[in-house]
Amino acid sequence: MAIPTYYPPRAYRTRVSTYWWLRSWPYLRFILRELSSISVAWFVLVTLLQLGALHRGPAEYARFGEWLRSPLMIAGNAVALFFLLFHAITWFNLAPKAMAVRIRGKRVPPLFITVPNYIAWLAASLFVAFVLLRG
Amino acid sequence: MGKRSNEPFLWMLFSVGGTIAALLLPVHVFLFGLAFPLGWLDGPGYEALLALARHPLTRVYLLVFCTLPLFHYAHRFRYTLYDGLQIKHLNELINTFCYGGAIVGTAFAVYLTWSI
Amino acid sequence: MELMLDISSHDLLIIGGGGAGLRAAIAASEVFPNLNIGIVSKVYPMRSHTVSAEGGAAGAIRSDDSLDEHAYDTISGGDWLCDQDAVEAFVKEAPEELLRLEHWGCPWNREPDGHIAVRPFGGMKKMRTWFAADKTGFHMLHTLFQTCLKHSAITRYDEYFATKLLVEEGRVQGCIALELMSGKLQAITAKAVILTTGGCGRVFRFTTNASIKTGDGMSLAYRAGAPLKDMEFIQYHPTGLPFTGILITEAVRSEGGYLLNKDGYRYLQDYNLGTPQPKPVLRSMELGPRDRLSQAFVKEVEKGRAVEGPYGPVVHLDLRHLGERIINTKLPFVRELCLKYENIDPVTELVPVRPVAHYMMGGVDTDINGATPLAGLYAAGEVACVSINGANRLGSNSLPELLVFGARAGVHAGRFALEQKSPGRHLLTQALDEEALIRRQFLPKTGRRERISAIREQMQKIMEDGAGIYRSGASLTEAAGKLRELQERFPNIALDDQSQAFNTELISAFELSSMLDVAETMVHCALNRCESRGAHQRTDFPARNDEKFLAHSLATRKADGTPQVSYSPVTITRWPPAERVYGK
Amino acid sequence: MAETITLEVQRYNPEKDTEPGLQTYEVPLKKEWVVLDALNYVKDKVDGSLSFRWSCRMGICGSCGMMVNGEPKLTCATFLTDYAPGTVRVEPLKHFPVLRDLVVDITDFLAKLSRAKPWLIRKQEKPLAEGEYLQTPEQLDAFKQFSMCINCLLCYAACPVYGLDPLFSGPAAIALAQRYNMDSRDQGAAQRLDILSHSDGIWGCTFVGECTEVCPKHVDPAGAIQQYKLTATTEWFKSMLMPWRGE
Repeated sequence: MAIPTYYPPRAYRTRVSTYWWLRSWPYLRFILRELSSISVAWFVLVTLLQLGALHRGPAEYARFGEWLRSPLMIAGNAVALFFLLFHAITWFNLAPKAMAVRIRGKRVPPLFITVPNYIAWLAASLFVAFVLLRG
Repeated sequence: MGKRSNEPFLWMLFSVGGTIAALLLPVHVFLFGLAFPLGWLDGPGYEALLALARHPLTRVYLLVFCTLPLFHYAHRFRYTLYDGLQIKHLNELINTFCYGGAIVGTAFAVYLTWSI
Repeated sequence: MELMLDISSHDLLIIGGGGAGLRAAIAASEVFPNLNIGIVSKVYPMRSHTVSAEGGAAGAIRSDDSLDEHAYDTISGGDWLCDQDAVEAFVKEAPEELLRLEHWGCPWNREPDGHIAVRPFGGMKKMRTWFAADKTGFHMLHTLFQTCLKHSAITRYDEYFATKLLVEEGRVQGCIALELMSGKLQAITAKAVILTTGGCGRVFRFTTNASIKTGDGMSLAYRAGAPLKDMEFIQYHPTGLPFTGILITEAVRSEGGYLLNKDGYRYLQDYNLGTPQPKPVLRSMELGPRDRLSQAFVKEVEKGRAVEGPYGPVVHLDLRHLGERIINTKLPFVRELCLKYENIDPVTELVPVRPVAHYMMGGVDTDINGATPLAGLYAAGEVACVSINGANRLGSNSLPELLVFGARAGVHAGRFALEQKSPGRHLLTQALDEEALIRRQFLPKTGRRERISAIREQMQKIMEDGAGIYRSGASLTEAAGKLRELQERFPNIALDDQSQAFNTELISAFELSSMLDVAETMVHCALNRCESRGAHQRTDFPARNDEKFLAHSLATRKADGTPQVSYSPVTITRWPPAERVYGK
Repeated sequence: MAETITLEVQRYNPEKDTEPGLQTYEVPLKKEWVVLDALNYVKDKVDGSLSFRWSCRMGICGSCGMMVNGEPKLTCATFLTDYAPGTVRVEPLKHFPVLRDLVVDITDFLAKLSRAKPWLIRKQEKPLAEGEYLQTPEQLDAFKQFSMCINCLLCYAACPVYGLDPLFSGPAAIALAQRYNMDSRDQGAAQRLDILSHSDGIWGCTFVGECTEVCPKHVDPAGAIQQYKLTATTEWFKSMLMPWRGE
């Protein structure tokens, strides 16, 4: 137990700026990574709307297809793709930090966790593409 | 154990959702968001897609795909608002907005994958 | 600036929050659960200098080893100036203490089967050095500090600087301490006080010691009337970096590093240390004993063959021929230290080195239980002289020493405290006097012009020139005179800083005043000891003289502030004085 | 190499100033000088009233952490030449109350450290006479990295979460709790769970990861926290599924 001072001097406290994440590149990179979550929600929403359109019949679905072809949607999805790739890469790269896997007492090197993640990503992507493109 | 926080549960949804989002969302955005609308690749037609969506395995896939990433988003965006804008004091509002959104989306997803 | 005074009270007060102090506090708290304990420390405990010890801690545990062998290595290493009863107690309790630390979580290195691993160390015939990588002191200190956190009977005064011991009725009854954060004075009364403030390497300019090691506890005891013992014995390490004092381990030389003078010549061949071979040869050239290497350096400087660097003469340690691969695999920590803290790459550059003051064998005179001749005052660790280190400390004995004698002092001071009445009534007057004194001494600015750093640098030069690796009657007499002059100039120091909050300049002034006292005792003890023994080498008396000087020097403070030197006998139990022989 | 370099030092004296300001000094530029040497030069030769903490000057005592050009650094291991030509701006560690010049108040950290119970907890103490708790080199390796923390608090200065929410336990305290949790000799993980799994504990962390980047001893507090989140979640599910299991 440390004894508290009876005469605390006037310590100066700085307030963290609202735009602290603009102060350095690592912080900005962090906030961009976190903002990728908006892209996640966005495209889940797009998918739900697509399912809804699919549910309501061919005419609705065609209109939905038109909407997807509008320049605004193309731009929005391009941005979303950028953020989702950013999310995927940071997610897989940080995975070894969050998981300390030990085999026979030795910690598995980070690459042994990262590489299978990337392989799984590739396999899942190819599978989805195959199912959608096979005919 | 003393005061139990439900953070572990929310964090697990965040983690699983984040992994699913990382594995699957990029290819979906690329195909449905860019490649098919821009004509780079030929996507499945209405009938084919409907048939695919009605396959039991696809239903399960879509359900997972459209729910867990929403909780990933809710968790992450909540903290982004807390820290990025320093509005943690509005946490009740933020939580309602983020998790409420995820729950509504989940309900919508359950309905659609069930009824399609 | 105004000073304020507060009073608090404990049964047992410990001054110094390093390894010895924390061990003492935990020992006292475990043995006497009702004891109310305070620890005053001028830095947060985990900043203490124990943290810097690298090598390890000696404790005989292997079946091929024995307590007697550890005792003999210690006593012969100390050139027979050790008290042998203390050494016997020490070697017996060292393994227990190291084991206790294991039970508290210290991450000792292990054998594959899970048992404690030990390694060899200089001056030891057997492997008995326990180690936690190359950061043994760091791990020991943090284990002690973190263990201390669970003891609610221990109150910490972090960043409080003790300025004076309170003595009444011939008994030490607490101290006055200055809280750095607020600048207020605190009178802390206690029924017993343990000093655990560490050594005083900063008396010298070139030292491995941290900036906080300024002999504060030694001077507190000395001014309160307790004698300082064997203050002439200062251990040097032959290869320190000149500017920072960072220690470059012996391993560099055992891997094949050369020591070169300014002509690129391996000068050790001129000092009866063998003939140069390309590969390292045990007990020859660069692998000769530490003291001989330090002495050869002084001779090279005298011959004008040392390299003149920005921080005085140096010689060069050459590792370049070993190549990057060997340096990276065998000596990674050395390269890291050079690169990270002094911007030198030993792969491509010569490393300037010189002998640096490393450890103080002397200190506050205590018995085997840490008790000083002054009632109620105890001491342990480097501040104390028990003495187990004699004229030259054996490597890896200092860490177990602070555990063994920290614990002993804690228990005995705790027991003493329980037998005492509450502190006397006149202590408050003393505290108020101290407050007035500090105000008079440091606060007015007018008419004063001495800078702290100027006096400190002069003191360090005087000590290096007059009381360094080699001393002589003439050099010591001159040093004694010059130190007196500095003592007289000290009251004229002017502080730029007149504020209360975290006034580090005021602390520097206190520290300088401590160092001047300690330096004087070193010089006087050295002057009176007309022989060469262990770390004390007199050019005018090159031989050991057991007839006259198989004795501890005791420096007590006279009324005029100068030291009076007397002698007390060395305790010999089973090992009569003999020649120091190595390598057999 | 230029002869001197400009040092901008944040000064604050609570008895005179309402807020900190920068003061400029010209100091010699030498190859082996670190930022701390420049500060000591100022204190010794120019202005004795400049206050800062330092001790070992070899990166192990943890005293001399400051912001150097906006980044948390141990000033004993930060060379002036890395910033030359140009100025070196030295400020107290971010996110802590400033007591004086470059000295910050770290009592908050010490309180948090104590709360994390960073000591070995045993259900049953083994008597000394029975020897050491056996621990293989692999078991030692499991927590060794987390035991390297020197409490320099650079990680707190790098952590925006701590800056925004002073209640957050912070990187070093959690890493040190995890150091004991991972120690094969320790049995106190359950006792630490309540403290760590509190909303002010690990859950406040958003894995910015800068604590690990700035750590001079490669402790990886960010890793410690994420790993503990997994542990806490597992424990949470266990206690939900098997509420009778208890402590």
